[in-house]
Amino acid sequence: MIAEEVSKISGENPFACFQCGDCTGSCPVSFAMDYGPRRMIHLIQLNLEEEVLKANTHWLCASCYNCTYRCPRNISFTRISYALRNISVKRGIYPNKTTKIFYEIFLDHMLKYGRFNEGIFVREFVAKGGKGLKELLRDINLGLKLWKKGKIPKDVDKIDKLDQIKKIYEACVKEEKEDKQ
Amino acid sequence: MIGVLICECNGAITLDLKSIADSLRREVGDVEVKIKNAVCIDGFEEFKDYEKLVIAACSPQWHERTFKNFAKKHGIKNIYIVNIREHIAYVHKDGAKKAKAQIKAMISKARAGENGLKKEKPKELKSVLIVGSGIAGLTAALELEKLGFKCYIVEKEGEIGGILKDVPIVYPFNKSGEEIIREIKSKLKNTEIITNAEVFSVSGSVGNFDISVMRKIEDLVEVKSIKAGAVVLATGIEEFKPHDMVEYGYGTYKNVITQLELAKMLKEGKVDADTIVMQLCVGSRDEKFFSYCSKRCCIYSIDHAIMLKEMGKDVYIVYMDIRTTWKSEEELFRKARELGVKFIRGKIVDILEENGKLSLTLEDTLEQKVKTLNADMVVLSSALKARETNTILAQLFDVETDSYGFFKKFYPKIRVVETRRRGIYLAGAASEPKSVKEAILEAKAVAKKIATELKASFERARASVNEDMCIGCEICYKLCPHRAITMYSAGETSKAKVSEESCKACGTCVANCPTGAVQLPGFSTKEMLAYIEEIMKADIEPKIATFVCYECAYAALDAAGMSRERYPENYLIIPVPCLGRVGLLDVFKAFESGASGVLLVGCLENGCHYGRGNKNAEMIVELTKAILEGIGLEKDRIDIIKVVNADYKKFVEKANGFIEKIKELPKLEVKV
Amino acid sequence: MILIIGGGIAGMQSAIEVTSYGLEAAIVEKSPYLGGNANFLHKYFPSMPLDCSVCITSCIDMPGIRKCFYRSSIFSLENLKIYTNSEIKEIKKENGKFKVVIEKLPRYVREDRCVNCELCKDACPVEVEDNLLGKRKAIYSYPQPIPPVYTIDMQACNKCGKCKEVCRTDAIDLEQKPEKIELEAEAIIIATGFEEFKPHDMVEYGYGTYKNVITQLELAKMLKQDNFKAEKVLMIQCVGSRDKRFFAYCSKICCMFAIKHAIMLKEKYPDIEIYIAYMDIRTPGFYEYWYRKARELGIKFLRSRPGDIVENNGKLEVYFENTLEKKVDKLEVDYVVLSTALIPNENVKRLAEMLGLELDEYGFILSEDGRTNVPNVFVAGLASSVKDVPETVLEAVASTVEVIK
Amino acid sequence: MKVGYYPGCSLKGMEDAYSISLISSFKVLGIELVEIEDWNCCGASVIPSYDYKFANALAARNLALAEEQNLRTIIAPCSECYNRLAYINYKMKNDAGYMEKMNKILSEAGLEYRGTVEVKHAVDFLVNDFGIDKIKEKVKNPINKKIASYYGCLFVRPREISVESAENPKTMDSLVEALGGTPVDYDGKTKCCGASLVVSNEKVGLQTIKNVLDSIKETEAEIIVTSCPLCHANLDTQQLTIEKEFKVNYMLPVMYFTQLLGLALGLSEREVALNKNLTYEVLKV
Repeated sequence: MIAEEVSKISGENPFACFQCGDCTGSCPVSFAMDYGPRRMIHLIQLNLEEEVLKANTHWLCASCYNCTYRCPRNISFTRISYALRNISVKRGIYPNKTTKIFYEIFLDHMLKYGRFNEGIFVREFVAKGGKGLKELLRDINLGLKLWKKGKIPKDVDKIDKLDQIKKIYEACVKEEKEDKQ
Repeated sequence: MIGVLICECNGAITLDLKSIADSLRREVGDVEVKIKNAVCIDGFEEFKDYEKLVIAACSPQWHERTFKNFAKKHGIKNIYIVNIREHIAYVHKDGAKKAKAQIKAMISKARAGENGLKKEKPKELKSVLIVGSGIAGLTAALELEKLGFKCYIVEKEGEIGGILKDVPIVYPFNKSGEEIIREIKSKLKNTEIITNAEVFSVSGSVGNFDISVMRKIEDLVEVKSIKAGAVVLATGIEEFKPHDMVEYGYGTYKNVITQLELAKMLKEGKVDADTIVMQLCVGSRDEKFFSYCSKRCCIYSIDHAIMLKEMGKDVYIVYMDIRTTWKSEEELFRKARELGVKFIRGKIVDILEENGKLSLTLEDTLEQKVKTLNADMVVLSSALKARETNTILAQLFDVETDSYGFFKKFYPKIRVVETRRRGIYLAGAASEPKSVKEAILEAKAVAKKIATELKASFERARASVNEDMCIGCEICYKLCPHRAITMYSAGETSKAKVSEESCKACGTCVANCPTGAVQLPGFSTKEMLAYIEEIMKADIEPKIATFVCYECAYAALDAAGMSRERYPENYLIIPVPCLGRVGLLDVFKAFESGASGVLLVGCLENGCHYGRGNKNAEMIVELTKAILEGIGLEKDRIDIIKVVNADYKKFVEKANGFIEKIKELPKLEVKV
Repeated sequence: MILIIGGGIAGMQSAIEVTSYGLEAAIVEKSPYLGGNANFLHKYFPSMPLDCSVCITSCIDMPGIRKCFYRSSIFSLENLKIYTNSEIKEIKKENGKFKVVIEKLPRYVREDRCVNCELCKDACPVEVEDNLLGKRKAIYSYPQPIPPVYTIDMQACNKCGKCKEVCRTDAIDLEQKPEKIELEAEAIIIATGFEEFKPHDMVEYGYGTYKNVITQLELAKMLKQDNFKAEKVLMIQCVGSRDKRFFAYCSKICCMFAIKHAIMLKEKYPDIEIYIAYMDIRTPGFYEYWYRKARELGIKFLRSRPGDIVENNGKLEVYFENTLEKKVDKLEVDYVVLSTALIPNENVKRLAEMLGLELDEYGFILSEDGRTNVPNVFVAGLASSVKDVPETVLEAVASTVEVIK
Repeated sequence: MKVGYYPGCSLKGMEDAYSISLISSFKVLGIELVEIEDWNCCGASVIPSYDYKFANALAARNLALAEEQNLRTIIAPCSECYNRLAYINYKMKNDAGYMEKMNKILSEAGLEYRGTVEVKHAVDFLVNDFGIDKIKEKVKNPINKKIASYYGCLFVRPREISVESAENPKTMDSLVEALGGTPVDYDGKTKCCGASLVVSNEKVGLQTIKNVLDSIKETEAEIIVTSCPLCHANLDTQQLTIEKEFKVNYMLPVMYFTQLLGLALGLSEREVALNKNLTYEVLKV
C-alpha cells in the first residue's frame, strides 16, 4: 500500500489527515500542481497509487514547510513529498529528463566527492543533455555575467574519508533490501 | 469453630464433593463441614450464630448479597465465599484437588482474620461549597437547596454568571445568558454567593470539609472559613485567545475577532460590517493547541450567523465538519442553510488587511480551488479551554486534571460527576466543554449524588495504621489512590493516618508498607500470608499463584467459566480487592511456599477501579523480575495480564500459554 | 414506591439511584432479562481502552467503585423488585398516586427456585437460532443474566419434560400462566430506550434483500458472537437520519458507534479494509480522540452519501460521489454496514396514551431535564432523545433528583 | 569566541561571497569560525528526494564529526543545510528509537552520535547568542537605508527547529536596525522563493520568485538582505531573468546579511565581496 510505504520512509501518517485543506491553501506552488497537497493525501488514503505517482505535486513541492507549519493534525506534507519522490525514483519515474540528470549527477557527486561539485556539475549537466539549446544560449548569456563577477562554478575539494560515505550508502541500500524481504 | 458449607448447585458443581468434605474434616481441625443443595434458595440456618462461615459455591458476583442477607438473618458475623463453580468445576476437567486447596486456604484466612466491618459515622453537615457561579454552579445550588442543603458559591470574578453572561441568545432557551442567570439567582434562598473570592486552603474529608476562602473587598482581604459536607467544582470554561495563530492576525487586525467578542457586539445590537466570515475549529481539533473538539462552537456560530443574516448581513461559515447533533441543533443548521448562510468546507490559511478590508485565502475542498474571499470582519470560533485556575484548585482539593487542565472524571462512562476523591464533585464544563443543557443535567446529577452520599452510612472495612509501628516513610501516603492517607507530625518523625471516609479499601497501602503498620481487615498481612501458605500446599504441580483483582479480572474469570472455556487447574486463585494489594511480600511468600510461577490478573490500562492499582502492580512485577534475576532465578516466573469481562478469551489464552513457559523452567527448590 | 418502566441502562441506573437513597422501587421490563440494548453491544466507548458493555453501573456496597450490572447484584436488593417478561397493562391516577396493572408473562421457570445451574440447558434437545446468542436451546439464559434464572422459549419448546427431570430444585413449571400484578407507585420513570431504524424503505441500499447489507446493531451482535469475517467493509452514516424523508434529526451517536466498530475490527484484523462514508463526522468534545485514532489506524473516510448498492457475484458494488474528489466512483465490498437512525421504542406510544404524555413528531417523549408534562412522571435515557451512555446515566441520575424531592 | 562552522557546498562554490563576508565580518566581531573537518554535503533537497534515509544519515555524519571534534555549537549559514542538520539533530535527540536506527547506519562507517551538538543558524547565533548590543557597539558606518529582510522558508519552518515564529519573524530586522537601517514590513518575508524549482521546473520557479520580489517592491525598500545562498541566488541572479521574462523592472539590490554587517562594521566592499552580487550595479545607480 502506498500509504504504508510513504509512512515508512517519512515517518508521517497520511491517514491522520481529516481533509481541512489548510495545506493546499498555504502552498505557494499549488497553483501549478495537478492536485493540491490535501487531495494528494486523500488519494494516498484511498490507495490510488497510479494517480499519486503520475501527479506532478510532489515534484513541484519546494519544501517550504508551510503546510507542515499549519497542519492541525501535525502531518508534514513536505516529508510526504520527499517520500513520494523516493518511491517514484525507485520505480524510475521522473517528471522530466532534466530532473533525472540533475539527480543522478548529484548522487554521483555525493559518492565520488562527498560534496556537490558545481564546476564539474555544469560540464556534466550540459554534456548529458540536461539543457536544451535555447535555455543553454540564455544560460550562457547569464553565465557570462556571472563570470564577469567572478562567480564561476568552482571545483570543490573531495572529502578525505570518502569510504565512510560509501559505507553509509551501502548500509542504507542493504537495509532497504532487507525491508523488502 | 468455623463452619464450612459446600453447595451442590443442583449437581452443576461436578466435583466429588463428598470426598472433599471428608478430607476437610480429616485434615482440618475445628471445622463443621456440610454439603447442601441450592444454598442461594434455602439459606443456611444450620450454622446459626456461627462466628465465621466459609461457603463454597458459585461466584460471589451472583449471590454474595443473597448470602449476606441470609447471614444477617441467621446471626452469622462473617462469611467467606469460595468460587468452586465458575473458577473450578466449569473450567477444569478434574478440579477436586484445587477445590480442596481453595477451601482450605479460605479456612486458614478465616481463622487468621477478625471482624473488620465498621459502620461509618453519620454525616451531619448539610452544607455544600460550590466553586464557580456559572450555569452549572447556580443550578447545583438551586437543586441542593430544594433537597435541604445550605450552599456557598465562591466566585473569582466580581460578577456571577461565568462565560454565559455574555451570550446574547442561549441555545436552546431563546433567552439571553444574563436573563437565565438572573432567573436562577432569584430562586436561590439559602445560598450565600461570595464574589471576588478564591479558595485558598482545604482540609478534612467527605462530610466534614474545612475550607478557607479569601475575599477581596477593594484593597482589603477578608478570610472566611466554611464548613461543608461536599464540594462541587463548577469552574466552567473560557475562550482561547488565538494570538499565537498569527496567520489570522488576531490582535493585530481590529476586525478579526472571536465568537465571544461577536456575542458582546450582538448583545449591544451593533455589528459594523456587511460581509462576515466565520472560521470554525480555531485552536480546537488542532494538535498544536487543543486536540479535542470544543463541541459548542458549531452551534453558537450558527446561532450568531442566523442573527447576522436576519440583520441583513452576508455570512460565510468556513468549516471542516458541522457538528450539530440531535434534533433542534440539526434544525438550526438547516435553517441557516435555508436562510442563505454560505458554508465553505475548508480552512482559512491567511488573512491580510488592506484599507480596512480583509482578504482571506483558503482552499474550498469541495470545489478543489484555492480561493480568495473578501470580508469586513472575520470571526474566529476559538477553542473553549479549561480555566487556568483549575490546576491550583486541583492541588488544593487533591483531585486530578488532564493534560488540557480539565478536571478528570472518575470514570468517563458512568461516573462523570465524581472525582477520585469522595465528596468532591464536578459539574458543567469543568471536566469537558459542554452545552448548557448538559451542564444543567450534570448539576442536577451532582445534587442527587451529594444527597445520597451525605445520607449514606456504609458498613465496611477500612485500613488503619498502628501508630507504634509506623516509621513515617510516606510510601502509603504517596501511593494511596484516593488520598485517604495524611501525614501528621508526632515528635521527631511523622506518622500516617487513614481518613475513614476517604478510604475505599483497595489495600495498596497494606501491600507496600515496609513495617506492616497499616492493615486492612479481610486483607491484612496475616490473613493473606495464611491464605497463600495454605493454598500452596495443594497437590498440583507446577503451582501458579494467581492474584486476581476482585473487579474486572474476577469477572473475566467468571465469564470464562460461564462459557466453559478450559484452562489448566494449576492456577491457584488468590483473590485481592485490587491488584494494588499485591506486594513483594505476597509474591515472594508464594514462591517460598512452593509456587513455580506468579500471575497477576487485573483491570485494563486506565481501567483500574481504584485509580492506579494495576500500575502499582506493574511496579511490583518489575521489582520482582529484578530481584529474581538478582538471586539467579528466571525473571519469566512472574507476569501480569489486564482483562475485562468481554475479553475473557485473552485470559484463557494467556493461562494456556503461561503454563507452558513455567513448565519449561526448572522446579523451584526452596530450602527451609 | 417508584415505578421504572424499562430495564436498560437508564432504567437500571435510575433504580440504583432511587434505592440507594432508601426508597422502594420496581423495574418492569418486557424482555426476560435486564440490560436492554446493552446486552447486544460488545464494548462501549468512551472509556479508554474500550471496556465491556456490562460494566456499566456501580456497586452499592462500596462508595466510589464501579462494577458491572450483574456484579452489583441488583436482583438481590431488598428494596427493589424486578418484573421481567412483564408489560404495563394499565395505569390510572388515583389520589395523586399511580395504580398500575402489569402482566407478567410466564417464563415457565420459577424465579425463586432456579439456581442458574445450567443442567436443564444441557438436557434440552431443541436447538434454535437466536439473534443475540447464535445457536441456543429452547431453555436458555444470557451470559450474565439478571435475574440469574433460565427462561423457556415456548415457541420452540416441545414440552418433552427433560429439563424438569434434571432440575433438583423443582424450578420448571411448564404450566405457568400469565400473572396480573397490581402496584401503587408515587412516581414513574420511563426508560424505554431506543430501537434501530430498519431501512427496508430505502430501496437503494437493498437492506433486507442483500444478505450482506446489515445495520450497526447487527454488526455489534456479530462482533459479540465473534463470527464476522470480511476483507472489505463499507459503513454508511446517516441512513435515515438527517433525512427529511425519514428522520430529520441527527442520531448523534452513530458516528462514534461506527468508529468504535471500525477500530475494533481494525485492531482485530489489521488487514481488513474499512471505509466510512460520511457527510460530517460528529465526534464532539473528547470523542475527537477516537476519530483521530480511527484515521491513524488507516480507516478510510469517504465524504459522500452512496447512491446505490448492487449485488454482483456475492460482492456488493457501491456507487457514490466522492465529494472531495468531485468524482463518481464505484467500490466493491463484502459487507455494507448501515448506521441507521435511532428511533424510540414502539411501546412509548401506548404509554403516552395511558399517561397523557406529549410526544414529538417522531415519538420521542417531550421533556425538560428529565421532567415530562405530567407531574411525577419522569423520563431517563433514549426515550426522550438520542444520547450516549454517559449522558443516559447522567439523565437517569438527574431525573431521580426530582423523584427524591 | 570560537564556534563550530558548517559551510556547506554552496558557500564553497558559486556563493563564496557569503562565506567570505561571513568570515571577515565575524572576525571583526571577534568570533572565530572553526570549520568541521572533513564535513560532507548535507544532501540538500536532492538526496532526500532520492533516498530519504541516506540523506538523513549524511546529515547525521556531520553531527557525529562535530561531536568527535568537540564542537558544542555549530552554525550553518545556509538555510537548507541548517534545516537538514537541525532537523536530524532534533529528531535524534527526541526519538530514542530513531537515534538507535541512525547510529546503526553510522556504525558501519565507524561513527556514532550521542546528541551533544547544537545546530544554529548563523543569524540566530549572531543576534540571540552573540547579542545585538555588542554588535551595535562596533558599528562604524551606519547604513541609513530602507532594508527588506527576506527570511525565506527554512529559517522559520518547520516548527520543531524554527528560529522564531513563522508568521512575523523579527531576528533579521533587529539586526538591520542595529546596523542603522530601517527595516520594512511586508507580507512576503517568509514566502517561498521556490528553492531549486528554477532548475527542475523553471516556469513555476520563476513565478514564485516573482511573487516574492513583487511584495518587496511594494515596500519601496532600497536593499534586500538574505540569509541563505539559495534565496540569494534566486532573488539576485534570477532577478535579471525575471525582469526579462516578465518585462518588469525591479532594480532591487540584494546582499547577504553578512555583507551588510561587514559594511556597517567598516569593512570595504571588496572585503565582503559585494561586487559578486549581480545586482551590485543597481546599488551604484
